[in-house]
Amino acid sequence: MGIEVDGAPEQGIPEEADRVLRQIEGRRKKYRRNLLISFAVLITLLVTAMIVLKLDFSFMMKWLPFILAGSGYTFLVSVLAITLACILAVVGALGRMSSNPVFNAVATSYVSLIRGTPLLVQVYMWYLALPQIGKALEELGLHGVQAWLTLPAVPAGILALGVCYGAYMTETVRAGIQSIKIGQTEAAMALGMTRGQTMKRVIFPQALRVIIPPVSNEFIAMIKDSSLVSLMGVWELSYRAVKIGRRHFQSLEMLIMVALIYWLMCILLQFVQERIETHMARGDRRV
Amino acid sequence: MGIEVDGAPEQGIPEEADRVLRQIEGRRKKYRRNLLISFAVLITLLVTAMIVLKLDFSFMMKWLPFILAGSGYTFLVSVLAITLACILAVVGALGRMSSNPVFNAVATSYVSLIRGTPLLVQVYMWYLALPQIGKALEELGLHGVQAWLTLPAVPAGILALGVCYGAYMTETVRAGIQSIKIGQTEAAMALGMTRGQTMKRVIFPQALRVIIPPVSNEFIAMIKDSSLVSLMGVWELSYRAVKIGRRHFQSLEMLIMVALIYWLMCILLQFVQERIETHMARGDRRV
Amino acid sequence: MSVNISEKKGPVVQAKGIHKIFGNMNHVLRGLDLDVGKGETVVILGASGSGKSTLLRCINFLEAPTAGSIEVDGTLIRADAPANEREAKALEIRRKTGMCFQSFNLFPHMTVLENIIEGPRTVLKQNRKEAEEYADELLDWVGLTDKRGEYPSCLSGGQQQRVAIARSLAMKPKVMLFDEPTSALDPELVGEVVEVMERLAADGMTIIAVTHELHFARDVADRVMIMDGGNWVEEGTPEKIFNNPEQERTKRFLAHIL
Amino acid sequence: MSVNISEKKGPVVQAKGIHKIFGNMNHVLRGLDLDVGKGETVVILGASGSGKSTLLRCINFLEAPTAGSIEVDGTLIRADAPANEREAKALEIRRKTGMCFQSFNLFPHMTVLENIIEGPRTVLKQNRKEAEEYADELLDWVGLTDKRGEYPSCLSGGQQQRVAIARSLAMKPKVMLFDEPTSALDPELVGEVVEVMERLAADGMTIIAVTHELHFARDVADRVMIMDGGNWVEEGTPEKIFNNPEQERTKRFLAHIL
Amino acid sequence: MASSSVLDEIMAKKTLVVSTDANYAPQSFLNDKGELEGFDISVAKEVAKRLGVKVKFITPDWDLITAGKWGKRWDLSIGSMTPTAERKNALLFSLPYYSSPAQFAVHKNNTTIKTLNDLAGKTIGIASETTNERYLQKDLKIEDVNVVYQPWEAGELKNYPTDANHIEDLSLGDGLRLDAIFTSRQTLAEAIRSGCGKGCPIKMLGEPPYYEPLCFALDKSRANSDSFLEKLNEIVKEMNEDGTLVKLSEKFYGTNLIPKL
Ligand SMILES: Nc1ncnc2c1ncn2[C@@H]1O[C@H](COP(=O)(O)OP(=O)(O)OP(=O)(O)O)[C@@H](O)[C@H]1O
Ligand SMILES: Nc1ncnc2c1ncn2[C@@H]1O[C@H](COP(=O)(O)OP(=O)(O)OP(=O)(O)O)[C@@H](O)[C@H]1O
Ligand SMILES: [Mg+2]
Ligand SMILES: [Mg+2]
Repeated sequence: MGIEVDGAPEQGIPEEADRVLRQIEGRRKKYRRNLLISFAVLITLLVTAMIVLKLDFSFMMKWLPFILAGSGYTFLVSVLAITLACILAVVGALGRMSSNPVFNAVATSYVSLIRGTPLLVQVYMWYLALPQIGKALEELGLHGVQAWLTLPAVPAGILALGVCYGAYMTETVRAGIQSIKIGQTEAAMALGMTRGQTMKRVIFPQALRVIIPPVSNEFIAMIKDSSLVSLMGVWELSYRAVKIGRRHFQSLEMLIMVALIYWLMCILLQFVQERIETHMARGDRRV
Repeated sequence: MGIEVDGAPEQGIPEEADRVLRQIEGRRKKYRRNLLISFAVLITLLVTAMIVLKLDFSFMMKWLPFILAGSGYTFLVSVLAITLACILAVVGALGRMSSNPVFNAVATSYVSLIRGTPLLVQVYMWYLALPQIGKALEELGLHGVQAWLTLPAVPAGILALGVCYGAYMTETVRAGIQSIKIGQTEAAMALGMTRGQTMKRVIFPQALRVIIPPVSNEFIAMIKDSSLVSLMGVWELSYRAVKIGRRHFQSLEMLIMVALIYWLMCILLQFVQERIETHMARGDRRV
Repeated sequence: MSVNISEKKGPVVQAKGIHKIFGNMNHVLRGLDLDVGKGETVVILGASGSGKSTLLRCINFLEAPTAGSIEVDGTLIRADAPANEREAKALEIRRKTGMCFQSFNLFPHMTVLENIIEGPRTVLKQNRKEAEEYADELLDWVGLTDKRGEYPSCLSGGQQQRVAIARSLAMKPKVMLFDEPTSALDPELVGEVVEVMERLAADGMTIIAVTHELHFARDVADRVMIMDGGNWVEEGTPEKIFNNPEQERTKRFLAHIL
Repeated sequence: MSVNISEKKGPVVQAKGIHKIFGNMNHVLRGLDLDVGKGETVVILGASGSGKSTLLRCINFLEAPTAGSIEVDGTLIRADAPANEREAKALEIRRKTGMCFQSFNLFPHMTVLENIIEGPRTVLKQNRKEAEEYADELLDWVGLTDKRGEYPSCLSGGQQQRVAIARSLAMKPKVMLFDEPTSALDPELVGEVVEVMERLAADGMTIIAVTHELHFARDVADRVMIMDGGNWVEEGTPEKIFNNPEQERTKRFLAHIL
Repeated sequence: MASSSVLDEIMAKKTLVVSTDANYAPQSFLNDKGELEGFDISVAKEVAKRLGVKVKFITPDWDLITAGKWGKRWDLSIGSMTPTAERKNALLFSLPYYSSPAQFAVHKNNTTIKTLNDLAGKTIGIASETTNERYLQKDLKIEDVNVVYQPWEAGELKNYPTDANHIEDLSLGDGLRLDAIFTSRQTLAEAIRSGCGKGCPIKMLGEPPYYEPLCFALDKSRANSDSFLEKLNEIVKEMNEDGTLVKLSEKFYGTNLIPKL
């Protein structure tokens, strides 16, 4: 039995271990290589499928710049809507956890009603129903209200998306806040912090770590849902693609193209998301 | 200092404590009452808003039975699609965690591609692109393929929804599996179970608990997204509401009505979901 | 550095007739009294579930007692006071009370220094310089000056608990409450935390500790109190409790843990 | 019931030249040997991070050693064997080895009985009746017959650990590995688990235990081994190690925990 | 099998599958019993009768119909489709079975817009990718129709998914979002008649700027459609000559919209 005396520990790595380590390294490399090959094959398959479909690539290339020009609207609407959604989500989450019955009821109804109805219907409500409410109010004597409530397409779209995603994200934020261990609240309270200070200084910064990944996912989903504003005639990505597709009766080409553009945007955003998550992980066990 | 001798502990509850307990109980009751009042006020507001909008209620009531008849399709499509999605999600999650590079690449691409493109585009692809691929294959000599790949509206819708939600749920299932503590795997492995047995007998049954709530949410979301099959001419809820609305130029009435129907369905499903979750919690600390 | 210089006199903590009833009539504390004098070190022992943690948490109102009153350094709260008055007074008591938990509960998103200055900055509205100066003194005192900029996750359990003690001390509390501060630690790390607690007691801090570290109870405590089923069973000097326990229940309990 | 009747002779576990290198050249085990004879009880002591758990986990191949070989009851695996052969042999070794963890790791979705029969049913393909009969014997042996149908979350830590031991024994293992089985337990609950381990040793089970329960090490172990930095520092009978340690490092370590 | 003609296939399965977009009254809509009804529906039933087969309707999205490549899901579109040059890339058109006047409309309360020329610089709502939009863009090419464009330019063309949307938007108020809309006369007449619930507050403006012929459409990508198209043209001619179409037009539109062939 190889008891070693107190002193220099055996530092050498035996040849056998070296072989095993090289084996492990080799297996990792091979795995990574095979993974790459598999991806390449899959992309090739995808391209082949497109060729088999006899897609009119020159047509697609011709309209690409025109369609891409719509991505500005897509981005504008998405960014403003997600900002609105984040604000609503935080307020909503506080409401859902509040012991004030009014605040709680409002938040709960908001989440239930919005999550229970299709976004499409909500878009119409912001666009069509709001002016009618304005009209009704005007008849009750409030002059000029209707003009205020008759939202142009882009603001209506931002409101619709923001309010809708805000309801979904309310639950995400609430789950994030509730995932922070009770011990953190207790430690902060024991220092004499008020509930507000505890939330702001201790709980929320930690919950943010948990919340960021699902919120990025929501943002990615929203980029795609923002195509709903095209219903109101905003010339964003989908609108342009659908319009060109209809005009030239090559909808399939345009749909595939716009799908690819969305996909690229999503991959890009996922990359950004990963960077943010890495950055947020700095308080974690060192790597 | 009130040291008590070894013996019968003081069982009596002092009068003061009684008062405090009654206070707490009173506060809880008051809270519950206020919450109910708040909800009642909110629902009243909602109804008032509808009246202010001068909605044509008799028109809505007249068409209610006809539109409700579409909920059968909505349900059929949603139930079959969520079943497909669950199967795909489990396979996909295993793929995402697999050390087989091909399986892993396929699962990863599936998730990325599907999550990166709008569902609308996917619906069109299943309906429009598949027959064209069939035609191309037929030209390559495979007779009868096109007829097979020319899916009727309902199967195409089920496939589109199922494949799309399967991709989203893949990540849910993966997160659920990975949320099970490593100690569980180790305990199972230490008993001599193979990886497959460990997954099937120990990890998956526990992950199910974590997975059920988000999957129910997906199901609720899918109920609403199932309206996309109306594009292919399936006479489900939305199709009926939209067509009647357009026919009589009363879209708002019909949209609000269909939104309320969806909302009721969602509330119903959430209720069912809560029952299931309670049932699943039986292995938990006793209540 | 001397954390707290005081002559031993007059009670700092005075709990009277504390009852705690959880939810559906789970009667956990059954009318306890507790007086702790200035500079005194009291160790509370008792079986799991006897209510030790609940009592500590009632003292700084992390848990509101169902009946009785708590007085800490002149601030008195009755269990049946109106909710908003109780809330305000509870904040006051908590500022005068430091508490260390079994699981440390450091703020993981802040460095060691930030953890320590968080209380003084947010609660006492001290400026950064003032807070950091005292934090540095405290870090020196617990021997962790070199960990000043690290995040808690990079520290061992023992180091984390020492930071947690420094964080409490930064508020200049009148009493320190310890709830099993060493039971989450590896055996070799227990020593460093107990050593800090001993120095704290020696510096004259008033301490109420729930701990299974018998060495601390025996050598440092002025008084040991045994709890069972939400009642005091016996109290006395460590010599008396460990060598000549009177009550049968005390003997049974000590047999288990010695 | 006697769990394992055997004469003490011949090694059951034979580990030779075990190295373990984690990830980026983190050399945790540095060429360890270990022979454990039939019916022998070996206790491994060492500071946190010295590699005790890693060694135990290498013995039943929960962690594959980077170099060396492990032989358990006639099944031999070399570190550099082809992956699929190693995988198959590892399953064989795990079936001959029981392991108890610090955090019990009972399956929370199964009742106590289901936990115990899970291994025999799934791995050994026993029928339900056979498995339940033996499970009932084991439950009787660990004194938990009345908890047969409960879920683990309703049991105390000590009861959970006893069920975990029964679960391992249900596989009729040749060796039992214990990795700090009592360090997650409240002090009053440690006794009941140690008592079961003692009876196991008395019944002739081969045991390798990492534990800080000095009472067990002193009174039950046949041999105590001290590990530091992935090397053995010293080994011997409990009397020798606790009363006359030779090595400076052993003395330093014992000073910390005694 | 592969070389059998479309007509043979239809006769063999004894069913004619017709696609129609049930978005437009009185061409094709859901009646008070929730069944399909309208001019197009009646025409389709008549066509099937004359072919001696049963008729089956399918109601996909308009985009799915105009995209072509139907993959044999349906045989024929009877949906008041204008044979524009681009559509001819994907579809085959029969002889026109009726024609439709295009029509402007404004809000009832409007007093400033009296003639078509007053529309210069105004915001006009149209359904996206319809002949109406192409006309206002001065880019409409219809077989055998000489289109005369208006001398003025609209201020803004607002696109909507379908006509119902801009009609509802104009009903909100004069000049609120739209000053005028432009669609087919039948659609406007139906909107005014059915009244958006409580009296649709819009009125027609001026004379129709053009009439567009409307035809049946076939999938160009489906092989061997020639005999079917010939047969359809025969049937259209018969229905035109024996007065069937005129009768249906008067039933559904209240006027005769059937051109002389
Ligand atoms: N928040 C709570 N809600 C309901 N019951 C509680 C709560 N906290 C504690 N209890 C109950 O009070 C009893 C006493 O708990 P407490 O934590 O004070 O015991 P303890 O003496 O600190 O035990 P341990 O040594 O395990 O920490 C427990 O049995 C538990 O049932
Ligand atoms: N899965 C792993 N990956 C990387 N490093 C590991 C892993 N497991 C253990 N280690 C490293 O091996 C070292 C020894 O760990 P091990 O758990 O064996 O120590 P131990 O003696 O059991 O300590 P303790 O008393 O804390 O349980 C640790 O310092 C750790 O850095
Ligand atoms: Mg406690
Ligand atoms: Mg260990």
